[in-house]
Amino acid sequence: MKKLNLDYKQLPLIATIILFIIMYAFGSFRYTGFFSSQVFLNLFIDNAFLIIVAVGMTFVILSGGIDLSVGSVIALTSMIAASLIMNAGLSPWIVIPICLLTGTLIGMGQGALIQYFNLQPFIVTLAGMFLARGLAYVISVETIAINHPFFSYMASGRIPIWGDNFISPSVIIAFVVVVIAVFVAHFTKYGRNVYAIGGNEQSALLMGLPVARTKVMIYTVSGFCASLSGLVFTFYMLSGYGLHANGLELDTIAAVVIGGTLLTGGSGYVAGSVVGVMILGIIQTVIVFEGTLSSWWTKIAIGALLLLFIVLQRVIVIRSKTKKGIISQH
Amino acid sequence: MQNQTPRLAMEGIVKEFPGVKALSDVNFQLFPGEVHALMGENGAGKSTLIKVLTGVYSIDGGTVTLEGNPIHVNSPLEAQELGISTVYQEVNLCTNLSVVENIFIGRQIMKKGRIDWKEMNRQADELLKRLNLNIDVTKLLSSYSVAMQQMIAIARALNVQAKVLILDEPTSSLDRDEVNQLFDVIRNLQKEGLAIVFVSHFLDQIYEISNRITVLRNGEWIGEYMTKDLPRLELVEKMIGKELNELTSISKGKGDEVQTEKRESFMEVENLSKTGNIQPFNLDIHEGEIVGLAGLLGSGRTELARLLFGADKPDTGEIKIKGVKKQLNSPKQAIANRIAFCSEDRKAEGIIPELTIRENMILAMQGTKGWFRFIPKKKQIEIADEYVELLNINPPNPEQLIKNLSGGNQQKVMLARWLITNPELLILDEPTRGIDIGAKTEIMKLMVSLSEKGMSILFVSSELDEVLRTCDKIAVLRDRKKVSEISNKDHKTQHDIMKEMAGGM
Amino acid sequence: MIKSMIKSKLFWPIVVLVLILLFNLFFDRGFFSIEVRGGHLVGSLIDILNRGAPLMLISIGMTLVIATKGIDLGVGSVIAMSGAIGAMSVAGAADDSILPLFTAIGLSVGICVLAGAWNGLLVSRVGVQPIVATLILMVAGRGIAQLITGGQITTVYYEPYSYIGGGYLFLLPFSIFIVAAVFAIAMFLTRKTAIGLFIESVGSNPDASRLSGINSKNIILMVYIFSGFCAAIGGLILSSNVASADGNNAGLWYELDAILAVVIGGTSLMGGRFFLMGTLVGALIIQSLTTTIYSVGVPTEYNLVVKAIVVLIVCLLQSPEFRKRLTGAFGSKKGVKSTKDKGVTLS
Amino acid sequence: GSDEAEEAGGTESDSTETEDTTETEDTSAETEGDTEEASSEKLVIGFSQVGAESEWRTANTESMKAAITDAGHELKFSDAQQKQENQIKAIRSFIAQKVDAIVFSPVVETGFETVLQEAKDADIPVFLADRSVDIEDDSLWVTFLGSDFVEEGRKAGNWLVDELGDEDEVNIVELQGTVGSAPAIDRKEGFEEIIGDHSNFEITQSQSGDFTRAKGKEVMEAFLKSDGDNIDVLYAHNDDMAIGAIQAIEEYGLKPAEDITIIGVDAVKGAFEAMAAGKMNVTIECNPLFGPQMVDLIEAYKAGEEIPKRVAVEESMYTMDQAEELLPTRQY
Ligand SMILES: Nc1ncnc2c1ncn2[C@@H]1O[C@H](COP(=O)(O)OP(=O)(O)OP(=O)(O)O)[C@@H](O)[C@H]1O
Ligand SMILES: Nc1ncnc2c1ncn2[C@@H]1O[C@H](COP(=O)(O)OP(=O)(O)OP(=O)(O)O)[C@@H](O)[C@H]1O
Ligand SMILES: [Mg+2]
Ligand SMILES: [Mg+2]
Repeated sequence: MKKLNLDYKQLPLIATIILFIIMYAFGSFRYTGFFSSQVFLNLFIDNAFLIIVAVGMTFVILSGGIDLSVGSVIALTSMIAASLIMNAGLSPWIVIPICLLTGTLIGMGQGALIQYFNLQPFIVTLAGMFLARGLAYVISVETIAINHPFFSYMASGRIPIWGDNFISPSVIIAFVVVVIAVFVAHFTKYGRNVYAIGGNEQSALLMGLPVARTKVMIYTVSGFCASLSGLVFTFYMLSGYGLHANGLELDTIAAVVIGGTLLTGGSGYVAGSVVGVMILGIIQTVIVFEGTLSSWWTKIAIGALLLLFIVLQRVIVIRSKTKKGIISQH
Repeated sequence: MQNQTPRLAMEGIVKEFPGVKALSDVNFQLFPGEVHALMGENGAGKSTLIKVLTGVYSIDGGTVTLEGNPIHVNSPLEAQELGISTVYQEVNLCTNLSVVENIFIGRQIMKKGRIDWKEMNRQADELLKRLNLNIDVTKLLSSYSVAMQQMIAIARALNVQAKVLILDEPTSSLDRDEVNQLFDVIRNLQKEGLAIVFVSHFLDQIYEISNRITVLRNGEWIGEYMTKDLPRLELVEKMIGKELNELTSISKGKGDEVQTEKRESFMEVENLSKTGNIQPFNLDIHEGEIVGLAGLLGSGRTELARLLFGADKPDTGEIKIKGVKKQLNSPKQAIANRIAFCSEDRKAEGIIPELTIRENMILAMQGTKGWFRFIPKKKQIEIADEYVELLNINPPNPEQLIKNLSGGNQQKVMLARWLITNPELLILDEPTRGIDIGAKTEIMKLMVSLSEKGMSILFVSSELDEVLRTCDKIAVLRDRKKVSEISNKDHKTQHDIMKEMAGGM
Repeated sequence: MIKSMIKSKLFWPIVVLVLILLFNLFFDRGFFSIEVRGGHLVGSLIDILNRGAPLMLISIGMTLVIATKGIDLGVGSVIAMSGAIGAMSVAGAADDSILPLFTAIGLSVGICVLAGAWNGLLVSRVGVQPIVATLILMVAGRGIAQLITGGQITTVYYEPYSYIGGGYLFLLPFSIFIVAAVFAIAMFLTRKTAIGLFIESVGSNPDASRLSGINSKNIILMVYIFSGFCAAIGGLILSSNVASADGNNAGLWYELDAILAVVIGGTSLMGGRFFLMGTLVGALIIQSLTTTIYSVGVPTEYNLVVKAIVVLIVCLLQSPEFRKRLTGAFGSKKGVKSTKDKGVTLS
Repeated sequence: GSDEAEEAGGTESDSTETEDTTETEDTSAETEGDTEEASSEKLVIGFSQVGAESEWRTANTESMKAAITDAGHELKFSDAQQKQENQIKAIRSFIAQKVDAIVFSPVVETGFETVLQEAKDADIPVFLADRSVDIEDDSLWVTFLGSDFVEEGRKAGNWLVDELGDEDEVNIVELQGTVGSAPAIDRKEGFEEIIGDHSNFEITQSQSGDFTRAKGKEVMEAFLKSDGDNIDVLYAHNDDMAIGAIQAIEEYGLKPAEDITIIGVDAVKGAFEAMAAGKMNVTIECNPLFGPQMVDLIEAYKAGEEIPKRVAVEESMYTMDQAEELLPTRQY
């Protein structure tokens, strides 16, 4: 009985993983060169930054909120990093904390507005999205290339795993973030409070949980993750640019939701979001390997694959739910 | 007792909502080791007083002292930290979390910087056993009924070292056994010197457990009395502010029994079941008959009622309405067949919080009329005014948002919603939950008079005396199975039914 | 009287709108002047109405979707699709017949309504979360629009087509009449039939609505269809206004502006009560802001910063907590009184 | 394909001579000869395009695709949807698929070091199309074939100075491209460079029109409203915005190309139509049809030839009076 119950809660996650495996198998059969461990690792290398924002976003969505500012915060971070390193000539050890602090403060500001003035997260973070990107433009509308040994190392450093396969330092950062987030979500009071607030904010308040503090914290963490992701993105791109990560917030939300987290809050897993990111990544990889789609068919194909995933996920979840009804009779 | 310093004292408390003065100049004293009942009609201000005390609402005037020290509570969190543990009227737990979490959240057991789930599960099990509950604590709260959730909320409140324990209508959907368990626990805590505030509309319970009573009426403080010095009748008079004499005189005109038999059957249910929820059962409901459903907590009464309303889809069996076989696959179809269902879970399945009293009332009726045959606003207002008056809803302003009403008044609006559809079969699942004694009597009377006019009623209630007083026939459920059907002709007693419920002792 | 005006959801948005318009007066004395030129009324205010027409339309549709606790991210792509279909179907038409115009309108509205129905079905029958369900159309719809136009910007030389978004009727731009008509339809459907009540009830508590015998699935389906309809007309106006169809750029980011307009107008993203009039004001605020940025000469790189600040100000003004603090800070007399309705936020 | 491009390039009659144009013609002539020999080997070419944000881009994609398949090679196409991260992912996938050559039009100039290094390590030659990258180590790519946006801006400026240099006071309004995009920045820079030397020219208003017709029209409307009678010249960073603006001007009651001189960039078909109708004065060509030229370069490289680091696309400038005649020959 106990086990079944666990399965039920994790069903969307399991469904997502199954779908990922199916997709991967499909790609491997269809395209030569797809079934290589490096292609698989590339999913992590190319999406490390997305994993990090998705982790922050998971907490926001678990609490029933949303954060649209993440893409712009990434752009702003990249811009600050680039201009401070290249134009002001500062050392990375000063620049990195400044970058992280900027994102964290933006997140905290958003959280405070949402909590203390009772504003809707969608709108506050939408304004945050305009503001951060606007500030990035104010720094410069042009792209700034970064040419600094530390950044270059982070960009092209290869950490060999087995054989010829390698990952980048960013993957390690993402991995650490995920591990910490899983721990926080399941083994700390803060993490559980996030779930409670997402389940029912009013109840959480009446149960005497520190709702205000937790909510501000949630957006702060998301801001922090966005700026950390911005740094990883900057390593990835080796440049600062106001147009970086345009529309990334929607990808992030999609990844989190595909990973089985409910937008209404209160239910989902950090690990699910990682799988969600992987699914978006593999959709792209498949399309590139296909290599024959025109620009518009690319869009249509992405939409169709998204649809396929979401509908299959629903079908798996609904069918197992009804099955469970029958089992629990005994 | 009076000479001690009170553990908690509230003086001259004032609370205003836009347009409503919910509390004016209310006093309240609470001593260690006592159970202090807070009494008043629906909307008298009991819950508001509790919310003001625990920092849910800010205070507009007056002082609060805890053990002689003035305190300012700004949030439930602060109240908890001061040692005030509260169970609010509506179940305020998170249905997306497991039972353990709901009990422990905010004060989880930590080991080496992480939550110790194992230990928490163990302690939760233990705690619930004390309340005689044997449930899987790792399951989601949403898989349990409202009554069970209410018990869990109580368990949560008991799980702290508190100075003051506040219980706002904790027993509204519990049945006798649970109430006894709870009272045992309360008496123990009382002995340990805890000060307890208890709100209930059940006079029996008040007289059983409380030492003292404070009465509120319309947000005003009426007085404080020792329970043993205040006869019931007097208490009720103080609550409603007028004399009262016909309170006990409801019961179905039992002389009509013969007539009842002759009446046509409205609904015949055969072999209806839903796997995992309720085993196959048969049930006949005649026109103008009140059928009671009795059973222990979780015996499947709600499930049975939901099947009859099409809220859940049955797996087997069939339903005949007036001899014609019908498919009831959705509430919409059931309503089209003139069936109405007033859910026990008012918060989740009843009220539409953002809408007004009027809109909540006419919703089901409009539902039957569809999108385009809109009930004109004038007509809506007429209907709403009529029912506000009939059910004595307070505040008597149909344009008030329902979420701003007291629990009991919300319940009345729910009743009104279904009465307005003028159904042939009215299913009432714990309709008197949280309703004050005056209104309860009114509702009973209404039920009886409606049934005399030919309406069939399926009445689910945890209060056996209500069931006995009104029903023609009582179906008893045990372990999700209908075990017997008792005709309420020859003066059955609560004891007879309890025996069936518990399994023929 | 004044008190009830201030309490009205419309009050603060209107204040902001008026402020933005007045701000323009500093830069352009003739901002409020309206004159007749070439047989029609011209003036900045008319321009704002005209230019804001598509956004107003789309926001009307979005309001109903949001009232059901949903969201429609697909509108931008539907705009592109509608424009593409409309423009392609009149591409080779001759000026003298207006039949092709009606085919074009019929085709684009028809297909976009289907697109809306698609969203609605995904949300109501398959049970996909609205933001993801409509994200699919947001991505794929633009692809479809480009597929239709072959990735080119198709120019339309068929005069009647330009009338939708560029024509004049009784001195005024025709698009204003379209908005008025759609708004009237929406008002009628939601206030003179039960649909409005059902939308609010489904958005506020879907379970309770179902148990009250409301077919919430159909209501949800309906609002997405309506949103598709509004986007279709908005798309036609946009495309006809520039007499061309641009699959990639038409309607880009309109969904965010529309959501913004709805929220500025006082409708909560949590569903329930909705305010169509407020939405119109919200859309006008956004349009006037855009126009102001263009005409006042804000350097391009500051555009977004200005927009962010204005959005925040509007939202803050609408927040009772913020106003309380503001009055608390300025008039200590009122400060005492203002702590009163803190409880309202809770329930 | 290839002769069509020649035709478009060949029609230039009075093009403003620039230094690299001559150079280009030499290279293309040179590579032309070897086509037969090189194409005997079938190559797999990965082409990563920016997106499909404008019809210029679509024409470019088509030209590139057609040229590659017509030459008998296998094409792996990927559309980055205007996102650099997508483009990096695409290049990685090309490397994983072990293609023979990678052609790509970078979304932005910066940030491709890492992935280009990976390509180099895998011995895959990279050809830049349309836009360049900003990397010091130029061994990471073989050559850059594309237009010079700054030069386009200069051309526009020069034409304007030639045309209106004698007037006392010329007020210019500018419709910029998408904020931060390379063509927007460069076309502005080149134009200002020329205009800056002439004190009688002044840019009075400048706003972004996002490269779209709708925005171009909307912004122009606002310009006209605030200062309509004093606008002498419109400089739009692409033809689409100019076309949108023309409609705004007409609706405002002025005559485009007469009351307001209109300069566009790209030379898309729409611009020719507008010029033929006498509503637009000039458009600076930015030729997207360099697919065949690119294929030639790839084949030449595979054949072991020396390739210059920078190859310019043949481009010219078209004025109103040429429009009528050339209109039928425009393909995009
Ligand atoms: N948030 C609110 N806004 C406006 N009025 C409110 C609000 N909360 C409560 N009220 C009003 O305050 C009064 C007291 O309500 P309260 O909930 O305290 O009653 P109660 O004594 O607990 O009744 P019941 O027995 O029905 O629970 C009622 O008239 C109610 O309508
Ligand atoms: N003692 C129990 N042990 C385990 N589960 C229980 C118990 N009591 C109730 N439940 C759960 O609560 C759910 C509700 O049952 P149901 O609603 O039919 O109860 P009921 O007879 O209507 O009683 P009430 O309304 O008083 O809760 C059941 O699905 C069951 O899973
Ligand atoms: Mg109460
Ligand atoms: Mg029940």
